[in-house]
Amino acid sequence: MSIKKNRFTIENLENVQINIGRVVSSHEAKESEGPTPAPEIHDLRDWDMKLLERYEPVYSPVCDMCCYCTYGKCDLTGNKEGACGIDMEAHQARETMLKGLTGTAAHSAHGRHLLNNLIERFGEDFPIDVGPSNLKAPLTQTIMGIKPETIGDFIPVLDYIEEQITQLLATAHTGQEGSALDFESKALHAGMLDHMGMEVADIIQVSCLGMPKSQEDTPLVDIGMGSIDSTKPVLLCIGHNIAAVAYIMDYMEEHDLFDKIELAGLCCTAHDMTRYNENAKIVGPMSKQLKYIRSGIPDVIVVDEQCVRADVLREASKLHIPVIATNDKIMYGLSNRSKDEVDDIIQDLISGDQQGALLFDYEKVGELAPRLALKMGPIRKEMGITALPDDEEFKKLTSSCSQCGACVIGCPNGLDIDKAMEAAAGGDLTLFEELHDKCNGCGRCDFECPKGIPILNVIEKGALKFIREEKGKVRIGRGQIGDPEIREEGRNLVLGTTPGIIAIVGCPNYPDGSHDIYEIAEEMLQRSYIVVTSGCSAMDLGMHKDDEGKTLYERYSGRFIKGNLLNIGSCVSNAHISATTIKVAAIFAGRDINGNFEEIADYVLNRIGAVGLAWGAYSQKALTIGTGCNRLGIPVVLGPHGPKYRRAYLGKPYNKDKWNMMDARDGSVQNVEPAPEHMLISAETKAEVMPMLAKLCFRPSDNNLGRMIKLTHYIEMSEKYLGVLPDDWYIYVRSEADLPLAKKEQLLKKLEEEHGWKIDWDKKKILEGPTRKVDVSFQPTNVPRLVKGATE
Amino acid sequence: MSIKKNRFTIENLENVQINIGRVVSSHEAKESEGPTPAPEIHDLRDWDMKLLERYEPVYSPVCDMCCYCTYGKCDLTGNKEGACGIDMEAHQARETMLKGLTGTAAHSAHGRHLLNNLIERFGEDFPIDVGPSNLKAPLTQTIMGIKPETIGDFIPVLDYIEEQITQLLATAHTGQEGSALDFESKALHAGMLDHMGMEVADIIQVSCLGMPKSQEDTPLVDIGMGSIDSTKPVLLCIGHNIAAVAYIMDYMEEHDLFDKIELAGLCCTAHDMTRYNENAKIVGPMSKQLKYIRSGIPDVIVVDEQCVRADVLREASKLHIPVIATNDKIMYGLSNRSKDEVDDIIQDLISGDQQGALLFDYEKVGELAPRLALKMGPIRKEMGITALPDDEEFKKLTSSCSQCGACVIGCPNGLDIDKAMEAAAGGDLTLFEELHDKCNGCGRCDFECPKGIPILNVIEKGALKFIREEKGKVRIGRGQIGDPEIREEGRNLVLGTTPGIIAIVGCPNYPDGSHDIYEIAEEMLQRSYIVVTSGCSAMDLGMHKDDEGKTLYERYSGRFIKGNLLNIGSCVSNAHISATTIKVAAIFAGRDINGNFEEIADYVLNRIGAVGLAWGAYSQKALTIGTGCNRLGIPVVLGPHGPKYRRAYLGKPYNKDKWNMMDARDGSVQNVEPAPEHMLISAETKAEVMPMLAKLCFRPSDNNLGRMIKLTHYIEMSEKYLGVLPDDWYIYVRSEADLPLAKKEQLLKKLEEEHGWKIDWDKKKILEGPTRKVDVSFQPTNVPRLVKGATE
Amino acid sequence: MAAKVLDTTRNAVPFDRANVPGPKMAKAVQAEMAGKLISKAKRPLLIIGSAISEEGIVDVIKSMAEKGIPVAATGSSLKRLKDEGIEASYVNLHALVSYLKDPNWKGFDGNGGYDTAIFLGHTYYYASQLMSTLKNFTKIKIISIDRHYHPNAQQSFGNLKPEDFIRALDVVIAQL
Amino acid sequence: MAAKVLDTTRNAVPFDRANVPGPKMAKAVQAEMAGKLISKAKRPLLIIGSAISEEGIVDVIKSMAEKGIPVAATGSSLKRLKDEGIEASYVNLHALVSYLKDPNWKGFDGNGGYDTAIFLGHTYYYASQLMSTLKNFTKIKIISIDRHYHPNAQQSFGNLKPEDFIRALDVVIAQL
Ligand code: SF4
Ligand code: SF4
Ligand code: SF4
Ligand code: SF4
Ligand code: SF4
Ligand code: SF4
Ligand code: SF4
Ligand code: SF4
Repeated sequence: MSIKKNRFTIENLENVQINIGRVVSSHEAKESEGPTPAPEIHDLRDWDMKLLERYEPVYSPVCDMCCYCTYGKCDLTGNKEGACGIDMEAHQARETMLKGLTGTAAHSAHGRHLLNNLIERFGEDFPIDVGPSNLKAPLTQTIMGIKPETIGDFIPVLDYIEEQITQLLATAHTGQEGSALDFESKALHAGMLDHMGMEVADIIQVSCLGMPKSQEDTPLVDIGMGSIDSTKPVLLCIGHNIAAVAYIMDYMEEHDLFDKIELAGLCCTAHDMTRYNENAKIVGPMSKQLKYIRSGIPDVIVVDEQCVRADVLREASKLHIPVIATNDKIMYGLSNRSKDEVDDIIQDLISGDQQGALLFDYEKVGELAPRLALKMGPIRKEMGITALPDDEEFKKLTSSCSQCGACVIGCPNGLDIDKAMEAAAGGDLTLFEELHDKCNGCGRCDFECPKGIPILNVIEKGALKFIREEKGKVRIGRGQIGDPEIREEGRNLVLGTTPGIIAIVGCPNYPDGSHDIYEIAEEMLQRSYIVVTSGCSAMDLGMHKDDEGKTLYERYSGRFIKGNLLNIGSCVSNAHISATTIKVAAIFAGRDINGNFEEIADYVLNRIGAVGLAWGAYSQKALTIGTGCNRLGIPVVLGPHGPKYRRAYLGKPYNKDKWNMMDARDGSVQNVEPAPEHMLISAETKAEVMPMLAKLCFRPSDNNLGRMIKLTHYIEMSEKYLGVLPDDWYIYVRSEADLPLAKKEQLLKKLEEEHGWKIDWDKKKILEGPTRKVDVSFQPTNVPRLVKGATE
Repeated sequence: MSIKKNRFTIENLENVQINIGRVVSSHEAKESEGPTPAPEIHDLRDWDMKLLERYEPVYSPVCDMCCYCTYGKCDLTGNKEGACGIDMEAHQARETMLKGLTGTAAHSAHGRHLLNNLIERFGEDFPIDVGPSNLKAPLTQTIMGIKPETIGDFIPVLDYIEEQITQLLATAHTGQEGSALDFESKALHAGMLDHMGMEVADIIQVSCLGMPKSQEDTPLVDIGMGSIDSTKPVLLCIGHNIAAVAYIMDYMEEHDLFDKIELAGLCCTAHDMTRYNENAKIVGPMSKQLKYIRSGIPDVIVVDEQCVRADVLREASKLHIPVIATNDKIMYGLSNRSKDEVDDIIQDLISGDQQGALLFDYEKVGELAPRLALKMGPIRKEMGITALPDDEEFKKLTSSCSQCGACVIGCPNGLDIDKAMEAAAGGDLTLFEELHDKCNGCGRCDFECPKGIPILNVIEKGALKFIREEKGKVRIGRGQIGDPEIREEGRNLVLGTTPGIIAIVGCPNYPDGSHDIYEIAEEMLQRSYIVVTSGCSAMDLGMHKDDEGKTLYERYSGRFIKGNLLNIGSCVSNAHISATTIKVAAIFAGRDINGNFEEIADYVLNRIGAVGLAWGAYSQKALTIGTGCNRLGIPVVLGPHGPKYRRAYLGKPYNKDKWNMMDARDGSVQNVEPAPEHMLISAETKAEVMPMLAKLCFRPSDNNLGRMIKLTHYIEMSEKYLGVLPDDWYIYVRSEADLPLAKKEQLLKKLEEEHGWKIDWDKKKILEGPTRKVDVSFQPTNVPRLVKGATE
Repeated sequence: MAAKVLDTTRNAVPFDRANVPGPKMAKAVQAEMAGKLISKAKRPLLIIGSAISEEGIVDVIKSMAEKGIPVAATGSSLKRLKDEGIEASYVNLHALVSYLKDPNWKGFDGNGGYDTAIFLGHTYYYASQLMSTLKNFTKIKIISIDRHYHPNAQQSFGNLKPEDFIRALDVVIAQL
Repeated sequence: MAAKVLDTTRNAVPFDRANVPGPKMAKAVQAEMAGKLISKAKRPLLIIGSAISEEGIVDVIKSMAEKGIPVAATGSSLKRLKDEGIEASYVNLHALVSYLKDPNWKGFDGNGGYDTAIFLGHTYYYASQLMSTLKNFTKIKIISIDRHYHPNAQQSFGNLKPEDFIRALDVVIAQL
């Protein structure tokens, strides 16, 4: 039987109605809730403080002032206090917390919106199905202590998240928290919530919308501006939330329109569109947004939420592209047409009377968007509307440039636009072709030119040949890692024989174009790391090809074993990456995860060599995802724009007493190697990042073979990319068995000569030197209560 | 019978438990929910757009850059776009929305914390009791469409608020809303939510904690640094949330400690302490915080949340004052001692081993704080610990000043510290005494002095004589306006014969000291306005006396009728001020308020002459309170720091077509006088603000007598404070009956001569001129669907 | 005693330390140049605030008004100006900047908006914030001849000593 | 052709327009003075980033290293430096600033921290942000001799033309 959320009356209880919020299955009721179910801010604070003691927050203000309240602005330079008594450190921590919280809210609000929509369509009792897994919602279970079975079970999860978000947001008010460390604890809390919010959003869409469920061999789809057939009407969807777009695809399916209309997505909506229907195509990540609009190719644009440029309506209107807004978060000042007839709306948009329409009736959106595309397509193609200059204008514009450099100072990446203009004026387009790849399409340069040159358009025109060739392949987002895969690979990860999981995620704010993450991924794949990816990064990885014209997705398959490349899905699918570490703890190590965040994070920190790389992270969402990883014990590396997030968590390897750990078997303390060395750090170049990733995969739990493999990669990549044997390689050596085989002798010599270690050269054994010995049964922990026999 | 929130099993439903979230009374179930119960962001957007069309947002950036994400910082000067495509206008709207939302969160999170605490203590079914009112929760009823009867009924209210806060916070993420107007609609939504959050917080504490319930004759309590007997141990509570402090007062009551310990409050906690127990004393508003700590008088400090200086622990520790933190929002990095014995904690604090303690067990807080004060008191008095210099040091310090002016530039108010130093060095303290009143005690100057002079301490020392005299009286916060009072006064308000409600609220960031609001209040009271007040302003009003040594509270009584002064209570009590306007609509005009926000706001905007004055508003809470008033149709005036909130809503009286209104009787359109002229505006001085307040009380619904009274005050205050007859007085004249009696002839002449109106001098009647005639049955509305016979 | 050379461009840092709005901040201007800029304006508006008690300021306003520059009396300055017989219109400064932003505003004389806003005698932070509106959302020239450096103006004096201030204002007037 | 006079203080605006941190921004410094300040430092550290492909930079680093200034090779600069035979220690720049903040850090040579950080050859925004850590949380002197103006340094060149840049670096070296 099924009882729905409802009100009903029970006999003999007069004048009383019972409001049933949620029907609890007996299974759930019996489930232990664990030590910290639905933790409040302070419940996991001890864990945070342990992390923060070792990985100290380091602040890099983007601004020395605070402008929160009318006591200010206040000048906090040099860690001075503002008028409310806050100092620079605490303010930076607060600001980072607030920005991260905005990211948490973005994901959770997306989850709530989608859940409301899916409950309306499928009912609260629609069962969760994520593929071959008993452990379906690892984050939810670890944080909340409940095991959701239906989508309605996520209602109290979101209630909890929203309550905590409100509590956290309150602390960003003037006159609340005064301690930087406590703001960090709050930021970590926000990060944790974020992962759960993402988990909710992705699980419900995977369950209800038939997206791939832990499927390793998902199909490949086309990606790239060059892959869209612009002779057809082009319907472009931008954003992250599939709710409205699903109706469009349903309508197109029902009316056989996939042949007649190119349905293309931009940003994460694109991932989710392909997960829903493989006939959809992907234009690319956020960096293509303005570029693609300016090309004039889209005939209709549908926006939902997140990572949608604020100027979409302005830009689209200039090119007569109607915009349909579908979400409270982005309304662009448009009139709400939800109650109007589709035909009337189409009429208003075709005639240009209205630049766009706002609709909350998704049935109507589903019908309107394709029908409108069919009408607008021919009209717009006829008119040949584009913002790009023609050849003659291009010549004129590039020649009018005075090389003043204003645009260069306006460009966030300081790209040499002036030089490219000069070269192009002389007929040489190579600089524009190079620049195009590095340009993230932000459009700031446009506002700076005293000559009024529409710079981005000129760049695009200059690189047009190149852009037409922009075609690649992306493997459709697969969703979670299934329990069987964990069973197969868990051991290798914990012992280190699979050298690590490298999660290449986040946005396209790369320092030097997207080619870098392609090279990084390729290098790590060749070295048998598991590379998982999502969001914009997953798209950009599919844009590059090897000499044989193959993308990485075509070269590497998608199962969760060493040396494979897994596209997890959209931004919200990132939850499955962190959840994977929980699954290892639960399935491989048999830990009880229910409401047991601290223990699981402690496990992950010390045993699972997973590292996140958010090389182009720009967003507050990426920030909070990273911070959430950190609370769970997963280190994260950012690109050189990363310090603008204001805060990193850095370890000090030379500070030996920060690296003491307990052995859970007896509480004895061991001084361990700094593994992982940092929790949140940035790097300047791809060459710097590769050995860093290898190093951050070390874990105290590595067995000899695992450590040997990891050390080999660390040393090899250091030598390859930095030209040296790293000067800290030896501190990761616990015995000769840890040494890379091929270099064993050579390294033993170094240990003797340069570090004064004692070597038994007959047996090729280390006699003295290492901080600690390998002990396969060492149970590293940072949490006193987890020591055997400890009483809380 | 009573059913509690619980799980229980129903026979015959195997394996099923029913989770009862809330028991709904039949009464509630029958209540109509109205047109927009629990509105989402877009549900009230049409109303917002109507407001914003007339009262255009005007932005005054405090910063020309945006630093939200790592694409930036972006330079938006001159309304340029940032890298995400947002322009300066939309960004300023977004930033203002976000800051306001922080305020909404602060109140709502406070409400949630308190509700959890009170439910734990009193149970969900504890009935709401706010005094002689049937309409107990006007905001909740208007917004949610439900009529709460028990404190547990507020659970879904907070759930809704938290969900909406999360939705709104999401929109502050990069790549969401692109329209400034839509960000304003979101800010207005946040403001509305804020008022409901405050209502929840205050109603539950009034109901459960025995605070005055719509009581007009509440007792007077002492206020001022001079009113605290510093020979006794002094226990100081700072913040806003009574939850923990209530236990302290219970403990003191039980143990007869009110004679032995001075229990003093600072900020709104102080208001609520006196509402809970009239033996508590009030030190003063937020501006006294640092000053009072530096005096060294407090022996123990308990902090809860909001408007607590971030440096309380740092400052207190220097003076050996232990600090007890009691709330997730402020933990100062202190160890959580919740599970420790009170005696052990006392020991650690007395010995100085620990600077403070964090406790979530309020029973323990209740015992710890007074016992600790009893111990610390004698120790600290013995040692005579204060930060203030003695006479000799004072001389030395003031003489060491080089009059470099660095402190003046560091001071947010640009106070002439250098001159005061110079005068004091020469033995003249008058400048310090003046400066002390204008100084908001922010402490920024301390960080700027190249000579290392602890400036604030010097100021305090210089004004010590003055400070010792700081004693006043405050009438204890009364809570809501009761239904009988509304019945008595509603008609006068709507017809204008009571010239208006002036709500003097908000923080102490005054441009020129607190005396200004005293003078404003006095002037308005003398003119028979109803003056309501709350929070820091309510305190500051009690600090000043007339020639006979009487405070305003002693001179004016507290009933809701013209010419009275009502202290409503703490910040969260502000909800009752806005709720009063709803009560008028419901009780006097018989409007159905359930889930009917738009109609009620339309009513308030056009008929109720209420104006908010937040002269010293500094906080994000004050911002959102103001914005919430605006959505409800109540104009607000800010002091000169106000433009730092970045946005105002200003009407353009010369733009005639913005002032068209419909007559709800027949839909006919009338061009009306600009009343109220603005929604959110600032003023430079008290002299400017007084006529402005009078003008903002005009409403289209004023009858002749009402308009005459209002016009009289407007003209008189203009003449008194600005020296002129205002140049727009005549546009408020609809007929000769609107004219101030005493000046009728003179003004008629002006109408004829200066404005070309036609006058019948025999009858002293206006024949031609006014925009419109008075029509007592005119039903002004801005909402088409409210026109009789309109179909939605 | 020889008079020191008056340099109104010195000490051009925001009078409120943290009032650093961004890359575009006022050029420090010499009094003579400020006067010239004002005299060249087609539709100047002299905007007076409530901080005009310093000796000499009102005389300066009077001179400027007599040269035909219309005066907006903001805050509570009107009373004082009236007392001195200066013709001025009361307007709230916040409202005024919103009118100045509006291309349809007809000005105090009904002849249209203004191209140059001259600020004098204001509460520092108040005027600074409202200049920011004009700076970011209008093309109006903003000239501050107040005693403190205003970053949100286009041209501003540095932070002046009181005595230099009045001298500087005299220099300005001499150019009109 | 007579060589133009080298003025390294010109064009001292943040190379990223919006990189305006607040009231405290680097003084633009002449090359000679920069050299003097460096030569006076007790414990200087030359911090090199990955942007050192411009002709002439590596030679300059070499000269400075030869004058005894220890070199921290951040980013991926080490390979290039090694190739040129320059002695340097690899360190990640983010980690380095956190070590510099730590009074207990013993430096690369075990003899303690550094009193002067000299920045050269960096990705502009990356170095700028990490200078901000040093600026706000340490007493270390920050001297940028990079090609672009760095507001978070104490002393910095303005934005220089490539040719002036190398000339300026030569002037710096001449002072060591
Ligand atoms: S924190 Fe950001 S918005 Fe505020 S002053 Fe600094 S750069 Fe401007
Ligand atoms: S929050 Fe504090 S530091 Fe920030 S502006 Fe307000 S008083 Fe200044
Ligand atoms: S659009 Fe490209 S070139 Fe222009 S400023 Fe942005 S990143 Fe630089
Ligand atoms: S701003 Fe314009 S003129 Fe100057 S270099 Fe760039 S493109 Fe050329
Ligand atoms: S990866 Fe980043 S840029 Fe891309 S869609 Fe997600 S949040 Fe946006
Ligand atoms: S949110 Fe937009 S304007 Fe702000 S820093 Fe990011 S890209 Fe720039
Ligand atoms: S403490 Fe008083 S004098 Fe000092 S800066 Fe603050 S307001 Fe000015
Ligand atoms: S900063 Fe110090 S020395 Fe300078 S004027 Fe102020 S008190 Fe005197």
